[in-house]
Amino acid sequence: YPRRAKKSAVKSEEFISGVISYNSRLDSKTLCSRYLLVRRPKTGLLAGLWEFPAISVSSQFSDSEGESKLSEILDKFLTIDQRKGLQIKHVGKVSHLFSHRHHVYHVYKAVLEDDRIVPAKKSGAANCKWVTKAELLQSAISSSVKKILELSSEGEVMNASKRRGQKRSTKCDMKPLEKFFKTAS
Amino acid sequence: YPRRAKKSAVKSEEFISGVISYNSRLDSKTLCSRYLLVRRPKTGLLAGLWEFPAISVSSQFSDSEGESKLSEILDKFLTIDQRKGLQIKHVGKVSHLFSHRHHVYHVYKAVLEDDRIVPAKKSGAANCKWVTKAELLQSAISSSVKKILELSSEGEVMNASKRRGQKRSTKCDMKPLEKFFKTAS
Amino acid sequence: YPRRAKKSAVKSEEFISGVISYNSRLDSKTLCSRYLLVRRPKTGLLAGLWEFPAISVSSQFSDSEGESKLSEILDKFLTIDQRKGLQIKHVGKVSHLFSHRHHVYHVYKAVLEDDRIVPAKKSGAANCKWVTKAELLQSAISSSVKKILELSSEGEVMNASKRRGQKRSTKCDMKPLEKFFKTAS
Amino acid sequence: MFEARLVQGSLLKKILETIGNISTEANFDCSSAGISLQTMDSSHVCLVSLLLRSESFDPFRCDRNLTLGMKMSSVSKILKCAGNDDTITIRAEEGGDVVSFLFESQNQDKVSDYELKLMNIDQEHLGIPETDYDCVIQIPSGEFQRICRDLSTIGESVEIACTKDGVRFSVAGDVGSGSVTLRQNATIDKEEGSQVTITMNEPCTLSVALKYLNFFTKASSLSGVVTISMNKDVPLAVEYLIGDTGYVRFYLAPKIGDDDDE
Amino acid sequence: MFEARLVQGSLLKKILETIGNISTEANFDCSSAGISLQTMDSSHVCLVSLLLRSESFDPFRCDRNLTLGMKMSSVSKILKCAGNDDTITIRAEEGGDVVSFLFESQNQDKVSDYELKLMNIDQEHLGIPETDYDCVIQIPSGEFQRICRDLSTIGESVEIACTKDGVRFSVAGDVGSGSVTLRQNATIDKEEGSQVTITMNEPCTLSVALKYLNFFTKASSLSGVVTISMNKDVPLAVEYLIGDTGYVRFYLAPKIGDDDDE
Amino acid sequence: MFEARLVQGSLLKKILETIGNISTEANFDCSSAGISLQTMDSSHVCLVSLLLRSESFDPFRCDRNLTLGMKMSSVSKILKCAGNDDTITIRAEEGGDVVSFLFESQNQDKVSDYELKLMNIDQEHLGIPETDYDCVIQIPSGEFQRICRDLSTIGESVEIACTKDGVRFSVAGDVGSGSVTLRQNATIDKEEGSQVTITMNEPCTLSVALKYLNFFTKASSLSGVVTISMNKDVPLAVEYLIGDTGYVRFYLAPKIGDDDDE
Repeated sequence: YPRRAKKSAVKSEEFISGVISYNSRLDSKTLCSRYLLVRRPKTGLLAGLWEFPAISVSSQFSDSEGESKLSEILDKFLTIDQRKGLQIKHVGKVSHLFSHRHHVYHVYKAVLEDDRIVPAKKSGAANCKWVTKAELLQSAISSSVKKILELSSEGEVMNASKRRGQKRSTKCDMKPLEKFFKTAS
Repeated sequence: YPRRAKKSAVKSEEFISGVISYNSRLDSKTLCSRYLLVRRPKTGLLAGLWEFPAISVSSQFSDSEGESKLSEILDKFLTIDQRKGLQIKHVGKVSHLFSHRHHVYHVYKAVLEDDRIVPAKKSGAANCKWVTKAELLQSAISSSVKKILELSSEGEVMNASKRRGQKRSTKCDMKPLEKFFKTAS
Repeated sequence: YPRRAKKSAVKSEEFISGVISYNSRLDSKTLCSRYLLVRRPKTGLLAGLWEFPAISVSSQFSDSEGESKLSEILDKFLTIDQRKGLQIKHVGKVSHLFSHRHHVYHVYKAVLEDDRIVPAKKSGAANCKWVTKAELLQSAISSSVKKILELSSEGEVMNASKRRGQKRSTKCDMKPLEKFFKTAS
Repeated sequence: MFEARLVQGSLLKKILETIGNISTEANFDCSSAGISLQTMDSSHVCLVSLLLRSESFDPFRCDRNLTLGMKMSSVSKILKCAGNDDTITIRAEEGGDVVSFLFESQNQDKVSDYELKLMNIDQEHLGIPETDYDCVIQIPSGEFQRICRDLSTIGESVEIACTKDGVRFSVAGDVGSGSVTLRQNATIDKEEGSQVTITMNEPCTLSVALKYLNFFTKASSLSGVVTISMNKDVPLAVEYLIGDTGYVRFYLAPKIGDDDDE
Repeated sequence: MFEARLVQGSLLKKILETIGNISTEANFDCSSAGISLQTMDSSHVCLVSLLLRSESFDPFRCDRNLTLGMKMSSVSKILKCAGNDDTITIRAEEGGDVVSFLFESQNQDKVSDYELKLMNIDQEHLGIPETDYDCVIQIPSGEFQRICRDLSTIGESVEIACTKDGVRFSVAGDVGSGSVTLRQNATIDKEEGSQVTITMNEPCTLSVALKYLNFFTKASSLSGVVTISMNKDVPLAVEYLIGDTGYVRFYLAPKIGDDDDE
Repeated sequence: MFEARLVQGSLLKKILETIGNISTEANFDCSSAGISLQTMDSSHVCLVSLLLRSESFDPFRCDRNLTLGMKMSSVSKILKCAGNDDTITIRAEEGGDVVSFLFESQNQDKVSDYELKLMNIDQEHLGIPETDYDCVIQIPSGEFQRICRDLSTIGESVEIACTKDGVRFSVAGDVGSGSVTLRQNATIDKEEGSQVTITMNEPCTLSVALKYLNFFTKASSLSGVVTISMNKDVPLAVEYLIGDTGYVRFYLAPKIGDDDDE
């Protein structure tokens, strides 16, 4: 998409972005996914917004450097048990142009196959939360977060139609209990 | 094989032919196979003879058209449960020259792995029967049916010798009960 | 390595050498391996020394001839049950230069995956023993035996570091009972 | 309208489990005589024939002959939901596409009602002639089940040899060989009527596949006694009576040729 | 310092097995009131809330409020090493990183001492308001467990419909459909107090997923009676009392929309 | 000719199951003294030694010393076909290639005869010297089995520490750590003779692998009491007596170095 003629005015920063999720199987037809969001610092760019955990990377990073950076993210937010079940895939990249910045997110998708080892968050992993897709879209997020989510969801609809037997449906027919009970203070 | 010089006198018709079978495991060394035969109409070409279910197809059919035509055959004769266990393979083709016709049968082999879901025939699938190879050869069949059977059996002897442990033997040491008890009227 | 200028003085003999072993799993971290050694005849070259079972082969042997010769070795020393669990790999070759001879050993590694079917030796397989690596190095062996052992062990350390969960460690923290009880006469 | 009420509902549970091992779908034929069923396994070497006479039920009503085609695993699932002491009532309408099962606990405090979709099942029935068998052996059903299970760990075929003194079951396999001999008029269990009884015209020997005998003996809970009938070179007959008003009979093709099962 | 001694140690074994099916890690909150726990499953559709009042224990000592975060499978492994008649004592120090479990056989001849590493578990608690439910049903716990298990072989959702006459559980699936009806004030088991009792403001119908009910009913060994409370469109509540001094309560989100579970 | 008849045939069934866990093939050595067996597992860290004296049998006949090599899984299959109350008779001919097992029911109405092909098994025997152990502990066999099973869910090695007051079994693993202490002369079971008894020269501590102890304790059904004998740095000895006329003894190599099992 369009770029300013004077490229040097826009600094391009690159990141590894981890879309970490797990699927709870509600019944033989219904899976309910939850994604890990982290909160940006209270000051600075996109202050206080929620996003997928990300970490800076140099623009010419190798595959192994990308995996290594992703590991740093995973180590920060997931317990050892949670890391055991991960299926990881490099799904592509998402660009976002700000007024004076250009961010490129190299998106990795990491899905926990065994849903029973959530919901504990890793000790010390503050300012993060596991949310459904609906809750994610209702959180304070930037548009690049939506683009990253769409990119990482691309394979899923196809898989749903191809897979016999247990379907992957994103339609959960039960609301989570937080809709009924408020979080205790 | 030989063709008349005046090709236009012989009309070539092409068919998808489905050799549908299941294997009953009598014991650790013995498998007993049964094949699905259907009866041709009482009038017309090869009237009243038994054959493998077949369906017309255009001469330049694609792979997916072939599979789609095969599906029509399977839907007509097999129940949903019976279709679950199918292993399907396109094994080749068989030609047969009549006095004024030329038939080409594109042979697909479909083997039901789970023998416990037979012998129910699909409701409405009249004029068909499941027979052993011996019973098949004793039925009223045309020579193209024998050729189709031979073509679809080509892999099996090889597999028998290569496979350790459970052998695929076509020698059943028990006669089916129809040899002892006649069908009730 | 160095060869005499007059090649014809040194006769080159080639062998298939089988490093046959099994692994006992002592606990989730410890595997203890044992190797099959056979004793050479009491007279002649390397008299009375222990070695991995070997069999002559022509110098231009094909893959299938190699496997066939290996089968002869396996048939001689292993029971049918012991042969069931074998994982076989052609790992390379080892040369050894004597004063007037040159031996080339084409080394095959055969590992029994199921340790419960040892220690019976095949009836009639005299002059052979199953030994740990430590016991092997303490036996009367030639230097080519050591080289063959090193060649066949090359993959193992690498596998140990790559494999998560159950580690392949060669450090057994229990001594075999032969260290405590002497063989009855 | 078809309606049949069985006070001893557990009988139906046991019957269904047995049939389900042999065939996955079968037709229950309902007439004024009662409920009958005949089905073969997929290899056509064994057949099960069931009869529950109308006297087994109270009440029993069958306005018109009706054929109820059912998937055995589905009926089993439903019958597993019945308590062992429940009364079971089967109901169906002519031309309907469901059969209903009503379970009532003894004090009627718990009532369960299940509906199962019927299937169209096209199976031929075989006519089984009345046969005068050379040997008819009565054995306690649990004993026969035990013997079949034991011998099937050793080999795949059993040779059954019956003389006036007793019956011998022999097997051979990779491990070795074995035989079990039961003597005539022996008392295996202390209970009265639990003897081994042989009625014989002439001695008879037959070999059959143990895999199928182990299916049949799942009906052992239906009756304390199993009756085995043999003629040379004809299918073995194995019968369990259901009270006074019914039976389950199994037929198994004999092994061809010599008794070697290798 | 925290110390709590439970003479009927088997209670703790049963409680732990139940919770472990729902969540893999949870915080045990210790205060002068007793031991409490609240955790949800990973899909956040069900919640278990446990309370063992301090009177359940003898002695009970809790100098300062303490949160003991444990991995359920690890606690289960340790509690499986307790004999069914053992006394169980739980001990922990403030600021410590282990919790210890002491098992004493009745005659004190066998004493087992286990230490479990604590975890930092960050789970939010939900506030569950006191609710006046439209229908409150008491059923023998074994009966409810049996019904949930039976119906889950037929379908995945159960519709619970309660009227003053009784409660009906309905299910539908590929095999067919079914319903079980229990009558009010019925006597299912001979034991006293094992009746079906319904307290009702107005009739109520709710659909829930059987998968989760089958987790809850693993607590059946804790109490002879289970109490099910329903309001339209709010989470179902399922409660098992633990003696006089505690309870385990489960909450399960209702199914949205119509009762069709397909 | 070798013939040995054991009235309590169930003993043989239990013995065979135990040995089969350790070694897949073994030689039964028959002499006028009785039947003995010695075999090690494939890692050579444990050994089982069996003796059934000739007085265990009636009759017992052994014309010439005989070695019967058998595959344990095959013998187990055959012995599973014996009833628990059957008499078992073992027979073999010198120079023959089979061993036969005769099972006779109590009233002789059911007689089973099995033949097993013998194997040539080339295993060395180890000479086990008479040892004066520092600690000899007698525990009810069921209790020891329970302890080994419990501790093996926590860790892989157990440290056994014996003093005059009692014996302590300790384990550590990923989950945490634990120890079980049994007091001297304690009464764990009400039955007479089911006490924990310690005979000690000096205190002793030994670490061994629980995996192998769990194999040994499968012999618990042979005897109400298990005797554990320990000396520092020599193999642990675990003995179950078989009536008055036999024993099964297990030896297990100790863990080297410190007691850390990681």
